[in-house]
Amino acid sequence: MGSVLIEQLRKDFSGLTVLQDINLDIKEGEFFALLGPSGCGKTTTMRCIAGFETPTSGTIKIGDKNVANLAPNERNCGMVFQSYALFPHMNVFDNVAYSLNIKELKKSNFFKKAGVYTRMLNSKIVKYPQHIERKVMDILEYVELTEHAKKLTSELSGGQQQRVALARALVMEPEVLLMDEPLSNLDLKLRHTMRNTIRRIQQDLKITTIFVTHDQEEAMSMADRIAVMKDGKILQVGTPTDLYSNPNTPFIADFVGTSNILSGKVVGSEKGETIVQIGNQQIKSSAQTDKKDVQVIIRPENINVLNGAPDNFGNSFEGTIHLATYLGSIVRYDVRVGEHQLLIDTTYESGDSIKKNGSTIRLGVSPERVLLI
Amino acid sequence: MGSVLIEQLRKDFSGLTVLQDINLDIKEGEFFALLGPSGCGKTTTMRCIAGFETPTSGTIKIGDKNVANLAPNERNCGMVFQSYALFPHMNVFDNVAYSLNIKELKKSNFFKKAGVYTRMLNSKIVKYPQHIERKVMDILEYVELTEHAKKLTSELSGGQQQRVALARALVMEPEVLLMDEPLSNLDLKLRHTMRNTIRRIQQDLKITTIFVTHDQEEAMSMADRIAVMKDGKILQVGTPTDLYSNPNTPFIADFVGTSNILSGKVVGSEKGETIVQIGNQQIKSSAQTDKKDVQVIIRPENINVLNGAPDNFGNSFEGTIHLATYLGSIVRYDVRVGEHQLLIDTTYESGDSIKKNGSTIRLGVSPERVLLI
Amino acid sequence: MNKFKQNFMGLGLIKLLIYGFFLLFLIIPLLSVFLVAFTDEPINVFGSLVSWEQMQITIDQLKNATLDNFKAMFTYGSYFRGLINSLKLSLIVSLWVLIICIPIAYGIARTKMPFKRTISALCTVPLVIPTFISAYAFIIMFGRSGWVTYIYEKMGGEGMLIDPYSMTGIAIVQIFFFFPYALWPMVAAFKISDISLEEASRNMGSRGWLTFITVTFPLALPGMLSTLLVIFAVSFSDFGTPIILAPNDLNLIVVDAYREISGFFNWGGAAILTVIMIAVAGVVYWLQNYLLKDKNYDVLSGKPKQVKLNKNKALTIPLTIFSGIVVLIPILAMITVFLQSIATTWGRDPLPSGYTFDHYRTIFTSSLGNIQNSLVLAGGALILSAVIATFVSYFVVRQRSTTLDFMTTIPLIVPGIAFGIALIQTFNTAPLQLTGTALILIIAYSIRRLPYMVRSTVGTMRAIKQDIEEAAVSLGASTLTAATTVVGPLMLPGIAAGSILVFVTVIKETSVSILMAPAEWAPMSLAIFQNVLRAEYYSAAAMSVILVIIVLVLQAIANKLSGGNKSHE
Amino acid sequence: GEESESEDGEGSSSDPITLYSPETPDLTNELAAKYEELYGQKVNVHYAGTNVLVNQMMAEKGNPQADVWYGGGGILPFESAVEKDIITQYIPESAEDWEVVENGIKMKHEDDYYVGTELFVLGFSYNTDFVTEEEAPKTWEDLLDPKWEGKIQFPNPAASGTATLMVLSYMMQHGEEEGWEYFQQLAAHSNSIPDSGSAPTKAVAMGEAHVAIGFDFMAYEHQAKGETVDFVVPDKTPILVNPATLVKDGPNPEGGKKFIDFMLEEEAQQILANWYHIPINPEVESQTPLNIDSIKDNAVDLDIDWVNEHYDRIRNEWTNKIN
Ligand SMILES: Nc1ncnc2c1ncn2[C@@H]1O[C@H](COP(=O)(O)OP(=O)(O)OP(=O)(O)O)[C@@H](O)[C@H]1O
Ligand SMILES: Nc1ncnc2c1ncn2[C@@H]1O[C@H](COP(=O)(O)OP(=O)(O)OP(=O)(O)O)[C@@H](O)[C@H]1O
Ligand SMILES: [Mg+2]
Ligand SMILES: [Mg+2]
Repeated sequence: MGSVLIEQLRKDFSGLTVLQDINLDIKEGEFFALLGPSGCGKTTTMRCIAGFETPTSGTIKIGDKNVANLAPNERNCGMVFQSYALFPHMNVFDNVAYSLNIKELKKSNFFKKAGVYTRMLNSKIVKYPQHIERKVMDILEYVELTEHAKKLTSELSGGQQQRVALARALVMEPEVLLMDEPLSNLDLKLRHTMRNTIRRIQQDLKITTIFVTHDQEEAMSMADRIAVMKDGKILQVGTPTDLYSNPNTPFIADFVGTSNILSGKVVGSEKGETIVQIGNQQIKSSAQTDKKDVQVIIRPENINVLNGAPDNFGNSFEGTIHLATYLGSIVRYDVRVGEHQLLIDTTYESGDSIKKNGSTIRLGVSPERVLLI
Repeated sequence: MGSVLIEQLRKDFSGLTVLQDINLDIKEGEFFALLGPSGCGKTTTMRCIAGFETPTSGTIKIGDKNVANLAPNERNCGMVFQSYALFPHMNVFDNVAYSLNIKELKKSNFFKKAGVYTRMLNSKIVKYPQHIERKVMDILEYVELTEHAKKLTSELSGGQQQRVALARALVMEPEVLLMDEPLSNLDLKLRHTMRNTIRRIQQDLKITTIFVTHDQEEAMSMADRIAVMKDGKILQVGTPTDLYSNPNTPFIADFVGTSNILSGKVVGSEKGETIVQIGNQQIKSSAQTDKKDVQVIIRPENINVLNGAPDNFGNSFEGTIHLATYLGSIVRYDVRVGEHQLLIDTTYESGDSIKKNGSTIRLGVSPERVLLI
Repeated sequence: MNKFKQNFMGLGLIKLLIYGFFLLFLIIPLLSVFLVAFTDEPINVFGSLVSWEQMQITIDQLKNATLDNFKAMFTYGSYFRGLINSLKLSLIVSLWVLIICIPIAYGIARTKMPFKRTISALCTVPLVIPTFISAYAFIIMFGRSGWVTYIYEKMGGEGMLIDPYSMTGIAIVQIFFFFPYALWPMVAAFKISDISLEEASRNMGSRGWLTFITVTFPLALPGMLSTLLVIFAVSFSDFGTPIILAPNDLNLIVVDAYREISGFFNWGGAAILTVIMIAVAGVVYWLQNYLLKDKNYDVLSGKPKQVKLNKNKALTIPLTIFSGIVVLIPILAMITVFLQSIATTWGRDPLPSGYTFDHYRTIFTSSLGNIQNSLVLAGGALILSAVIATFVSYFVVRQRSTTLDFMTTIPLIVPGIAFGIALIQTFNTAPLQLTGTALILIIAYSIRRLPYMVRSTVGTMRAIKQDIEEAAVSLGASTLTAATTVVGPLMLPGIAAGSILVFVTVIKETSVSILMAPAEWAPMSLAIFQNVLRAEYYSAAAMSVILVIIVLVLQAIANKLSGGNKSHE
Repeated sequence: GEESESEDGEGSSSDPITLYSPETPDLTNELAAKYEELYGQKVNVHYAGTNVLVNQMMAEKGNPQADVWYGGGGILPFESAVEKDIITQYIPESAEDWEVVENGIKMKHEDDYYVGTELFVLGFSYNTDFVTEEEAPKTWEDLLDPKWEGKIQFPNPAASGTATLMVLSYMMQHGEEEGWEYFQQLAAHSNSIPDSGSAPTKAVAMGEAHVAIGFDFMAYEHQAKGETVDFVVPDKTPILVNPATLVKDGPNPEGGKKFIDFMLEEEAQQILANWYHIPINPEVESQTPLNIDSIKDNAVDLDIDWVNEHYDRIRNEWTNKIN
């Protein structure tokens, strides 16, 4: 149980194909991210799993069980909505207890049912039984919201609301936890905190989690594996380091982290290194390729500034600084090399000086750091 | 003209003090950022400058002129709103031409006035005069929107909308340009592009610009100087490198970039270095202080992992890796040292391996990188 | 200094004018009717302000003030019984309307039920028909020799299916002809709840109807409660139905008030009834506000919501059938009115004894003026209320003017008869002798229907973010220029929506018209009412049909015009 | 045009006459047209309910707009208008020698404040489809027959002057105690008590009621349209003239007087007769089975002073005792 297997999923909306050829094999306990630009079909994929959309074709299995004929309320997928979707007419406790009430409703007799109903409409009239009380308080403690239990959800800050949404999904002990951009409403600091909270909880509880985001940093920092989507298709699935080091398309190279992407032509090879002509420059790469027209990809942090240091990088050029951007621990230079523009990241330590616009620098890149696609 | 001087600004909302003791001296042509957490009063400060709020006390001067008695429409402050606030019933051109129309309205006779009014309600009926046409097209060319001039604003992408908002504010040739979190609605990629665009334009036109953000990276990468606010007060004003290297409170140290902040006691000094006791560890710092109880601040990137390298950092400890987070070009380790938790950033290059959770590492920090507050 | 000047030249001046308008035409008339309840004779408030002599008279009148009328209220059982009956009726009607509207509103707001558009369109028809006509149509259908009764008897029934000459009869007419007042606000109430909340509920294991009960319904409840107030007020102040059905043992407080003034010039009696009606409505309004405190959910999230509609046949088909039955009754009534309008005579038989267009011919020769009057008056009221509502909603939303908000709600709860009485008594003497002019009629209509307009424009205004306007100001526009060039155009959809309701309800309005319309400005609705009172039902029916046609045609035109303009929404 | 309005308000033969009347506009317009045809002077007809008109005339007391007021369902509104000081004395030559009361019918005001123009008989209309001539009630007491239970309609005395008159005349004859008992039973028998004086007769025509209380012309008007309605003049019943009067200080008193004269002339009387009203001028033949001679024996003596004195009280008690 807990694993999610998607085969050949396709979804059309009134004739328009929004998803196609989606194949995913998400393992039990895995923290899996769906990453991609706005409109690429992440939410739709998620909603197919949760059962809010019916796939046009293809199968979805949750823990060996084909869920095609199960209604959303029978799938046992916890979902954290982008907008949190907290019930504004209930307090935090009632929100979290909602799914437990529903469960109780299913197995009890008529009179108890009436009691549960009343409780769901007004929890002041009918009290919660001990086991629910305890379970809810446990989970609230877990997300550090114990003292906010009786507050209305509108009285909470964004991060607290997010944790209520999480608690509400977790308390039902779902087989799969689905989260649709749960952090996009939060500010940077809070986002970092919540990332840690979510990851800690997920690792503690080992719930299979699928996480939608369009923020590559978020996906990179949280996920065990990432599927990068574009235009309704999956481009690549892999661990964060995989995607970063071996993007299989220029799109991914650029989307996952920042990249310098240059078009070039293979003109030969030398000592196992491929030589590529870019404009009037040549560059060596240790990557092998059969193609003639290639995209050359170099990460900004893989370009070194040679402050008079020896030129032993295999590739070296001269450039003029066009713009220097200070990013805290990093300084990013926008450098013009011939007719090309390159981004270069250098670590910055207090006391280092930032180079002036217009000054000339020498750059070095080792062939292993030059990717060809 | 163009400079902004704020003295002892204070603003109460129904008895609650939202701003106090605000003093700012923003120079002509400067790009100035107001940075601070949500609710700290950034927007309120901005709105006081623009004239949308009346200060409870204090003076605001724009280019030597006290603006206390000027209505917002008389202050000549261009404003770019967080939500862009484009007029949805007008196309791009009409949006940008709005302030030019208003200007024309002010000086013309009754019949011309009626014509301008009509044009503002429907620009198909009354045509624009040549000088407006040219001015608008010039600015649109500047923000690279010439071919979108006739589109409705709802047909533009986020970044294009942002540029319309910018063009609309620039065309009135304001003395001061105010921007309230103009980038927070954009996704990461677009945000980076827009940062460059805004900076380029600001540097070209040399308009005094005040920029509100809660994103420290944004402030750091764009501003000439930054004022960090908290709870309605200004904590520190300085250049990005100033703030990063010499934060004057732990709050700033943490808010501007990430920091490890530890409480310690000064126990002595040795060779000009202060020795601080943190728990059962001692650490040396080249900073001087009179205080006994200090906050020790170390940036994550200033902690080095000693992969067997010699121990010449002045301070060195052993720690256990608790969590490793992959952030693209950086790997952030969450390391437990004694009872303390430290964050450590190491640059990651393709091929490097990421250390496993639970493994033990040695860390080194040089005393110059240890700040005391 | 500068700011001061700006305030008084631009929006400030307009705000002052609006306050003056409400003071003059709403607050002072209501206050003076309150005084009349003590003095028993008309008081000339404005006269007292301009003439010392008149002031003396007024002071004398006030010196002689007594509590007799209040005592009479409780000692004469009839007024008191009228009040109780009215309360009972309005309560029953509001509850039933609520029950009937929930499924239809849900169907329209949240499902893809078959014939949704048709049903929505048909739901406006009952709004157009004056109630005394619908009541009369009810007699033709359900009366002793009505055609429904005929069918019922043929099918083996005894007597009448429903006795129209009873409280039940009145309630049924009101329920079926007033439900559209509640329907549209309720549709809006169902639309506010974020679809993702329902998905969240289902995601946590709850089935469709369980989700409805525990999430959708509680969220729509505040909207429903305020809808209930509207229906309560409309039912409480309707006198057309009871006057036509006239059960032999039922008096209602509005009917009493109407009779006191229009039958017996009993100012004291009318005034006390007016005061009581306003008091009751005020209490209900307060109760609603009290219940709704802290329950305003309608600002759930700033993000645009995508509404997914329920397509489940097991739900939508019953909903369509139910909605169909509900709209069928007013439609049948309308058909009955039409048959009546082309009948030579329609006696005890199930169908008219012959057909003719004579009644229409008569109307076109003798009542063309009334049609014209209706259009002019409704048009005038429309423009006036649109202008006022636009600015009022600006002040309410942007400047949080709760006073204006409250003032524009008063007309919603003051029964038309009461308001008419207040206006006549204030404006029938110098120096502001306006009774008998078209102007006071237009003003009265506008004020009465302003709440509908304001609700619609305030909604749109709320949706227009403040910063759009601030952007205009920061670009150099004065607040008035910003309001006219940016806010105004953006409010057009809201104004259009409100306009339809204002126009429809003004064109059929009778309570104020009966009291105040001079002959040369008599609108259709008044002509119909007079025809009904003279028992000239055939021409009354024909006029009603024309009224409905005019409204439908104008509505179609308005839809066309606003439809060509959708791109801005 | 040429007819400039005279400033002093005396009026001349070219100034229009303003007629206030609650009678059916089609009728009054016909009268106005006839007058204009005969005398070349324009008559503006202003239609509204009786009470609205009275109210309006009171409001206009300072600056009266009307010259003539015709009609009001009988004499009662005119009686009270005398006290309200909104009408003034005028009797046409042709009526100067009338007795104030003839055969129990008050033909004009004792001090000349109004003059009758036609006769209204309060009686019973019935639907001939349900009720034969023999079965039809002949006296007021007949209405209490249990066979009419739920089949009677009559106008509401709380709203209609005609209906109040019915109540008062019964009380005058039988005493109040018996009167209230009678009307309580009558109300219980009725299925609807509408505000409008003509609605009950219309209900009979529609078959909604078998018997209704109303004026004669209402029934005959329906009958003429082909509906199955007939009318019974009860044994003893109120019979009233429907007056015309000169409005006090009207803008064109000369014109007003001439119009009142006209109302009693044959041309006007013929128009009234055509509308099934009983003409007061014996030269004109009634278009209904009723005429001034055939009904005079049924008229009950009405003590108008008593009526004026008890009107408000009885009406109030009605709302208390009956509904
Ligand atoms: N109900 C629908 N009907 C028609 N098209 C739809 C519907 N829902 C989604 N789409 C389309 O499907 C595509 C994918 O939508 P989806 O919401 O899955 O994107 P996403 O990847 O979640 O984007 P975002 O990051 O902006 O949330 C979009 O082009 C969208 O317009
Ligand atoms: N009109 C107002 N009435 C009362 N309090 C207000 C008002 N406007 C702002 N505040 C309060 O003033 C404080 C500062 O608000 P402000 O909008 O300036 O914050 P901010 O720094 O811009 O925050 P954010 O980053 O969330 O936009 C907040 O606590 C806010 O609640
Ligand atoms: Mg999405
Ligand atoms: Mg802000």
